[in-house]
Amino acid sequence: MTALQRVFGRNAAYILIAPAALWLAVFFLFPILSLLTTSLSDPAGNPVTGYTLTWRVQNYVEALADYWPYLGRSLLYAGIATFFCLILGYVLAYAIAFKAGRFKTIMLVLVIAPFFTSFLVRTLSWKLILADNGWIVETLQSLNLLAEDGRLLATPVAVVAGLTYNFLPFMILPLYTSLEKIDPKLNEAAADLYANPVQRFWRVIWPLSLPGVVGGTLLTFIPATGDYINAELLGSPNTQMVGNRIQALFTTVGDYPHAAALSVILMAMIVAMVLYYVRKAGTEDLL
Amino acid sequence: MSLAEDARRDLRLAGLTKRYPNGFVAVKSLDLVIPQGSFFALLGPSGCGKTTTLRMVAGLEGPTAGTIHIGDTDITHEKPFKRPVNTVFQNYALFPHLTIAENVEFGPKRRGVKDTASQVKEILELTELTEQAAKKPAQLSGGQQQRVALARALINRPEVLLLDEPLGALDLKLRRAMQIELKRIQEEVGLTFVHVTHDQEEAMTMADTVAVMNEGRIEQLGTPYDLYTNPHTTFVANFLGRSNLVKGTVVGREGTGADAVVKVDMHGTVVTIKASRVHTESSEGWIGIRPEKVLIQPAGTPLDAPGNFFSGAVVSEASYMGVSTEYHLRMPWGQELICFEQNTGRRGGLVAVGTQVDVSWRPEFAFLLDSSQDAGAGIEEE
Amino acid sequence: MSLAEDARRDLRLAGLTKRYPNGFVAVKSLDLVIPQGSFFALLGPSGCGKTTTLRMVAGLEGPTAGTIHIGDTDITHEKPFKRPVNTVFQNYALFPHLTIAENVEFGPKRRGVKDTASQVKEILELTELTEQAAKKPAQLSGGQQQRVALARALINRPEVLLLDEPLGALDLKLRRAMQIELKRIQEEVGLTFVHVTHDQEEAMTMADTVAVMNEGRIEQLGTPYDLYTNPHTTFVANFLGRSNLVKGTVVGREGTGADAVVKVDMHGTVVTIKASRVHTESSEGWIGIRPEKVLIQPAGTPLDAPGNFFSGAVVSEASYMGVSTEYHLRMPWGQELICFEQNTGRRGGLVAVGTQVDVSWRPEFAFLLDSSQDAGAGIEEE
Amino acid sequence: MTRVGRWIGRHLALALGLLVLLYMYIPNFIVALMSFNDASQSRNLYQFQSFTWDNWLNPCAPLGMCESLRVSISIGLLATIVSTIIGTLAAFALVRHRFEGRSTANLMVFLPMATPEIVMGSSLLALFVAAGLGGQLGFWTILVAHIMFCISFVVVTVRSRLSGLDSNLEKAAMDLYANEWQTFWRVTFPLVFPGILAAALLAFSLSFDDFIITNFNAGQTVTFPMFVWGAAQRGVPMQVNVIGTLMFIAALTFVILGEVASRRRARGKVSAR
Amino acid sequence: TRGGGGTAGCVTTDLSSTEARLAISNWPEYIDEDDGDYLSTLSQFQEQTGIQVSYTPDVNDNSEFFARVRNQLGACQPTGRDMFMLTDWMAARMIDAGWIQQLDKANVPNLDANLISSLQGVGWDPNRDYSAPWQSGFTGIAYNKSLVGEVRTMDELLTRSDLKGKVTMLTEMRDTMGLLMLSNGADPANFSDDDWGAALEKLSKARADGQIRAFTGNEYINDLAAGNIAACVAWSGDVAAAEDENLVFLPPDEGMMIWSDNMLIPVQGMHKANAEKWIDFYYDPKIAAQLAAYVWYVCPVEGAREEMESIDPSLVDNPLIFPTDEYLAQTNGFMSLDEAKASGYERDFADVTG
Ligand SMILES: Nc1ncnc2c1ncn2[C@@H]1O[C@H](COP(=O)(O)OP(=O)(O)OP(=O)(O)O)[C@@H](O)[C@H]1O
Ligand SMILES: Nc1ncnc2c1ncn2[C@@H]1O[C@H](COP(=O)(O)OP(=O)(O)OP(=O)(O)O)[C@@H](O)[C@H]1O
Ligand SMILES: NCCCCNCCCN
Ligand SMILES: [Mg+2]
Ligand SMILES: [Mg+2]
Repeated sequence: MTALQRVFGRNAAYILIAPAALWLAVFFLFPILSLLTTSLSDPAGNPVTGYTLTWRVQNYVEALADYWPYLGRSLLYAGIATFFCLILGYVLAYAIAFKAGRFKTIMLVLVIAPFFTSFLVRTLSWKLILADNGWIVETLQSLNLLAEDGRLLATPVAVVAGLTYNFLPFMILPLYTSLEKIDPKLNEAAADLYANPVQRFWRVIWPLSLPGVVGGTLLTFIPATGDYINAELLGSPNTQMVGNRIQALFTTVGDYPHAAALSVILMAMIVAMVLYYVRKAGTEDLL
Repeated sequence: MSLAEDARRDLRLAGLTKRYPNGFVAVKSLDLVIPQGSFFALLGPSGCGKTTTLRMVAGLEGPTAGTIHIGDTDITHEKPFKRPVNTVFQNYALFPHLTIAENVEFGPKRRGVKDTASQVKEILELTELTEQAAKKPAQLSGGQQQRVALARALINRPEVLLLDEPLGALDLKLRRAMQIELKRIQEEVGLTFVHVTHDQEEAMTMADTVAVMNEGRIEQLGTPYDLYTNPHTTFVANFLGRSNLVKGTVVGREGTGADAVVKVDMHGTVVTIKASRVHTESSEGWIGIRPEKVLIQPAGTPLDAPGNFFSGAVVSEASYMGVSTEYHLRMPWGQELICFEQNTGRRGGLVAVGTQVDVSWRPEFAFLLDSSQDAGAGIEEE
Repeated sequence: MSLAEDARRDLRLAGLTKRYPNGFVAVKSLDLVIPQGSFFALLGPSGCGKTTTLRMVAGLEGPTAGTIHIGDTDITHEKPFKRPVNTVFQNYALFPHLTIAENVEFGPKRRGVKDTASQVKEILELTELTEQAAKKPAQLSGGQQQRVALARALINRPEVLLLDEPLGALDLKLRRAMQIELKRIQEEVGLTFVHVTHDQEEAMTMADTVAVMNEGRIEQLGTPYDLYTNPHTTFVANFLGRSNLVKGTVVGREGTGADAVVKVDMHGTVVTIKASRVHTESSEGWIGIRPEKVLIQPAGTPLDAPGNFFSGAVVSEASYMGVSTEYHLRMPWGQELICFEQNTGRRGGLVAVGTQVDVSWRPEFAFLLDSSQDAGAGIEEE
Repeated sequence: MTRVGRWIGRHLALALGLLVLLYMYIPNFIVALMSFNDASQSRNLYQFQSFTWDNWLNPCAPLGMCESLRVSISIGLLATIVSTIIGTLAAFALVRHRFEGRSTANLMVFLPMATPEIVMGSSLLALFVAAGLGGQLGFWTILVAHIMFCISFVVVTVRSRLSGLDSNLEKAAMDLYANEWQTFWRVTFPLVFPGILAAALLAFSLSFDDFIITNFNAGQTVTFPMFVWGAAQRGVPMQVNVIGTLMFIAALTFVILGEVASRRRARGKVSAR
Repeated sequence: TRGGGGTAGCVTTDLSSTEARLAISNWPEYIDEDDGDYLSTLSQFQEQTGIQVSYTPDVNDNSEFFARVRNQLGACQPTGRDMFMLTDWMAARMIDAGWIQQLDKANVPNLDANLISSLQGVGWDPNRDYSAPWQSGFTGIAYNKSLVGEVRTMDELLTRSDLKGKVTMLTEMRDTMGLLMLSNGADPANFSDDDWGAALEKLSKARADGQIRAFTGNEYINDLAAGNIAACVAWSGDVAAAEDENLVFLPPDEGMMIWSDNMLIPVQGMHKANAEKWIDFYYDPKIAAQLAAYVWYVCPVEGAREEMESIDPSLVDNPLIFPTDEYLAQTNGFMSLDEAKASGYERDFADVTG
């Protein structure tokens, strides 16, 4: 390849990525830079008069010291929810990709359609279903799966269930797209070579769907970690996630520097985990 | 059927039918017994249903009707991974995420074989893939990929091995070498091979039994020699090798039993054909003669051939083909006959186009086919 | 080069080299001129770099070094869609989301041809796919898919058509019919065809020029007849058809110019080989003789063959192959020679294994190769 | 194995998948049910009280609700279109090209997902105000924000489809005279389409359902989730359930019509031959 | 102007004379709506004045609303609104920051004439130069009588075993902490850090015991009606307007909190005169009564009670709308706090609630 061509080839990539890069640079990176400044400002200021940048790294230390349990809880809840999403999502994505025949598109839309009903309305419905004197709780109680005064709402179970439910489509769609392109002939070949359905799954389908698994887990885990609405609506004071703290620091407390510092910590942590995960999953290619 | 036969693990297809969802019937009520340990070749034109048949045997396609047995076991609805059957896929179907070695050891690993290393090494050597062991399928040439498909099935030594054009992408030399290997393995272990191929020479040299398939049905089944020398239909006559088919009128039938013969008038010459080689009841028929049985000699020079003799033919085309030359001869009655002549060098050059030649063949090699059949069956119209 | 030659649109590869990212060099500094309007065949063992070469010509793979010209135009770095080149892919590469008809009309549509219907109809008829027009590729048999690949490229009538085993999945009849079509189209429009095939007969009958490729290099290039009758290396001798290679010692060189000959001692018999058929300078060499040139006769009966004559050979193997029979002969010096004999019916059956036979061939068909070369080159070791 | 056993075996995956789908619809059944709820006795109680058609007869009765729905749908559609286009382009660049700054670009893509919404919403607002747009907050600033957070989701979704796609088909297209543009539209796009469709659906649902970021940058514009959120403070009007159900029905009708049309087109083509 | 917000020079020309428009942000469900023959007060206002009102119920929470507009207000940019309604302490904060325009008293004669005496002379705006109460309300205890017996005190709420895990409190720090200080015998209108500490201690113990299920915004009312919670800290109007006979609102024995949401005109509100017409309109007793009959909050307008006779006589004696003096005697306001103090308390409170 001549040098000229190389330059042109490279330009093609830049031209393709330019709109997204510009948009994100202006409307995301720029604001995030101001967030960084805030995170290093003196918390003695207030939202009315503003804050002065004093390069106060202490904010980070304090935020971490005060709120690390929330960070841990967020990662835990999001991790569990992602795991459940992966299982449920895989089942459905697999069914759509390989079993839905000509109803593929319809089923795909069916996956997303529930989310056209407002988030809050759905959550209200869940609360109705899981209510303390609703039939689910009462059934569980009569089966002794739940203590007599036990409940589902305002427990970690409810928060994780809420996260799982609300992020499910974010898992299903990437999974579906990469499952759908697997040649069914490969599954047949594996069957022909003595692989039972379980082996076929783990040896052929799963490795070939890894791009979707990685994509789906990212789309689920990342936003779930920063989420606070589920904990707010379905949880109790004991199930608050880091998002709730950031929210509180920003609005009611009005302590922007610590809120910003905590946000930056959260983001950094997620980025680090994602990089590690992607390395581990052997799909660096995707990043 | 005798007890001994029952105990054998023959592959038996009965009334096997496949209708695809779009309504097309690819295989039409196929009945076939493939004896255990035989090398069975399935021949037929493109799209006649060979792959579909194999896929049903492997369990990858559910039959619309009919049954599949191995010995006494009904495997019609058995799951593919529980069948003692392996397939070399026409389109390879290699696992793109696994290396060549991993592709090959896939089967043994699934059956719980612990130490596959030596087996893999051996089969990769056999298929000359040792150097490719660590590559991914996408990095291989077409022929190399095909050999991986072969190795991947072969390593399992299944009771029944289905080979769907396993050597099509290989050059002649390699193909011959692989043929010998296949044959050796098959005989050594007594496996049943069902082999789809477009290489007639391959089918001829390797198979115990050949079936010619056409439009979802078996047209004729027999040893390669039988099929070639005594085809029962114009389709088989034309599809397996080439044939000259000349119109003839039956003028009489004589003798009985093994001695029975039929006399046929062919453009003025009466030829005698053994009853076992006659496959028509009607009074008209196609007299078939293979091109390599047609002998020629420039008019006037002596022709060493006791038998039917025609003079007045003219060479209309001559093509050099390495081992032999193909001549087209325009006969006095206007038809063109084909003649192959080995380039032994005896003649010291080709017979030139336009030369008047005498033509002869030995009558015992002729066969008589039903005149209602299309003389062009099995030859693709241009 | 004359002006007239310059104006022609020959395809010229110079120093063409391809190194894959993993470091493997698949094509090694290839130099090749393929005259405009010729039917060029590229032969070679699996993995020797044929597909890679074609892909560079089509612009689908960037060469590591070297240039590609059509006439005076350097197309080395031209985009694929700007080259007057089309390809029939070895693995078909059919568009899975388009019907057969849409696949076929893809090229014309892209070039802005308005009414493609009649063209498509015609080419589908030619490739016998009319009935499949509305199907998707996944619903076709292997051979049908290959024909779509062929039709899809052919419809464009490009200046240069690259055919990568375009007929490998077709049965013999259909293959022959397609060969005739290909040849007709090529001659009619004067296109340049570069044809990769494993069917030697196909290469022989169709190509004006054949190149034999081995390990990324061209071994020999010439007309099919030249290559077959006068191979320059043991690789070509073995790869193209089959050869008997017998050790011989040069005992003298005589004459000059066209009359020059070389005398070689072969196990006690001195044979004379034309200098133009001698490809070694050393005093030892391989005397090559094609199996179909080897004539046999049961010992004692007269043998019609003026030339080299050996008695004391024994038939060690005989295989019936339809048109002809292959015999293996154990020679007095222990070597096995191969002999083909056409089944003309003249002999009234095969020569039985164990029969003592006399062997002869005409010396003008022998060739002499370098003894430093491997007599087994081009034959796959087992 | 019995016939029944075989049938179950063959359809097990589908059955399980449908179960998951059913699970996703549990709240929607409640929503559909509630759309017939007569809540006039107790507005706060989100429980079925008595049956009525009223909500369906006057879906727009709650003040401002239908206007907010219109706003949300317009923003959703626009944000989907724009983010799907530029996100898809970016996915192509990231999968198909090795260029300097690629890993930076990758980081940029998933940082927005890692940013808590509240942070993103408020810092974006600060940017708009700094740019002197404080008074113009509304439709366009919401749109800009939505496009911004949808991009990442589109990139990740399309990328998982694109990676490992057989590039030989694109090469075949180029060989058949299709330039880069035609190759994209005729071959790549149809092959990647399921991924793009999935991405678009995700983008729409993200945009349509977003509350936090929108809330910051909406000015006085009210989107549907904002309306519902506000209304929920004292009891959701039952018409919200009607809208929820209608949206779902509309989506379904849309695909089914599209499917029918494309099938009819396909059939028309065949018979035309 | 007051405060240090630095927006002193941030004056707008009033476009009211040329533009008959008015943009208002208010809490949800805080105004009556047209319904069949019933003509809402808002429609009457538009008809009478010819002013086109763009009314948006987008204030859900004081702090959150503050976060949404503080950038614009601080930068002297329009928020797109001519008026919004905020609770006392937030109103004070904004006025203090200099972000609120002074009312032209001449334009709001009804305000001075009809504002009930209990709402006059608040510390943060003694003359009501900057604010006009929209509605007032009480914070007290609510319980579901179909589930539990009467809950009379905060101590009962925080300790009774039949309420365990079935109690919610408000995230509004001033409401929850105010009631807690009252139950400790402290005065929320004038308390010390020790008082604060003791109340917080009480709260955090209750939380640790699992007595408290959640801290909520307005949505507690659903859970209360649904039976997920049995008793809670609640706002008066919400419980009354829920029209569920099982739901009871009552002042704790130790007293309850009172608050108002105030109409404010931000500095960059460009239709000040129109906004003042609005204030004056709603201080007409007849209009005020009509509004109160719908929202069930305390009506800040003198004379509305008399007008109520003709609208809905059953509401005339409802203390939640027209509290008597002795009813008002048990109410308390919350001490005003400076930025730093407020932020510190909010942080303490948030640490317990989250
Ligand atoms: N992407 C790749 N990376 C590394 N090596 C490759 C790659 N593609 C092909 N090769 C190697 O290059 C060599 C030449 O490949 P090529 O496909 O050109 O062979 P070919 O002559 O067409 O063979 P065949 O007749 O089997 O199709 C082979 O040895 C193959 O393993
Ligand atoms: N999925 C399908 N749907 C509809 N028709 C199909 C399908 N698969 C194959 N066919 C048709 O069934 C017939 C038989 O196909 P099959 O693959 O068995 O042929 P084949 O004998 O293997 O041919 P080839 O030698 O070309 O590989 C063909 O005409 C083909 O078009
Ligand atoms: N639905 C109107 C509720 C108004 C509540 N105002 C909040 C006051 C907080 N102390
Ligand atoms: Mg086939
Ligand atoms: Mg190749």
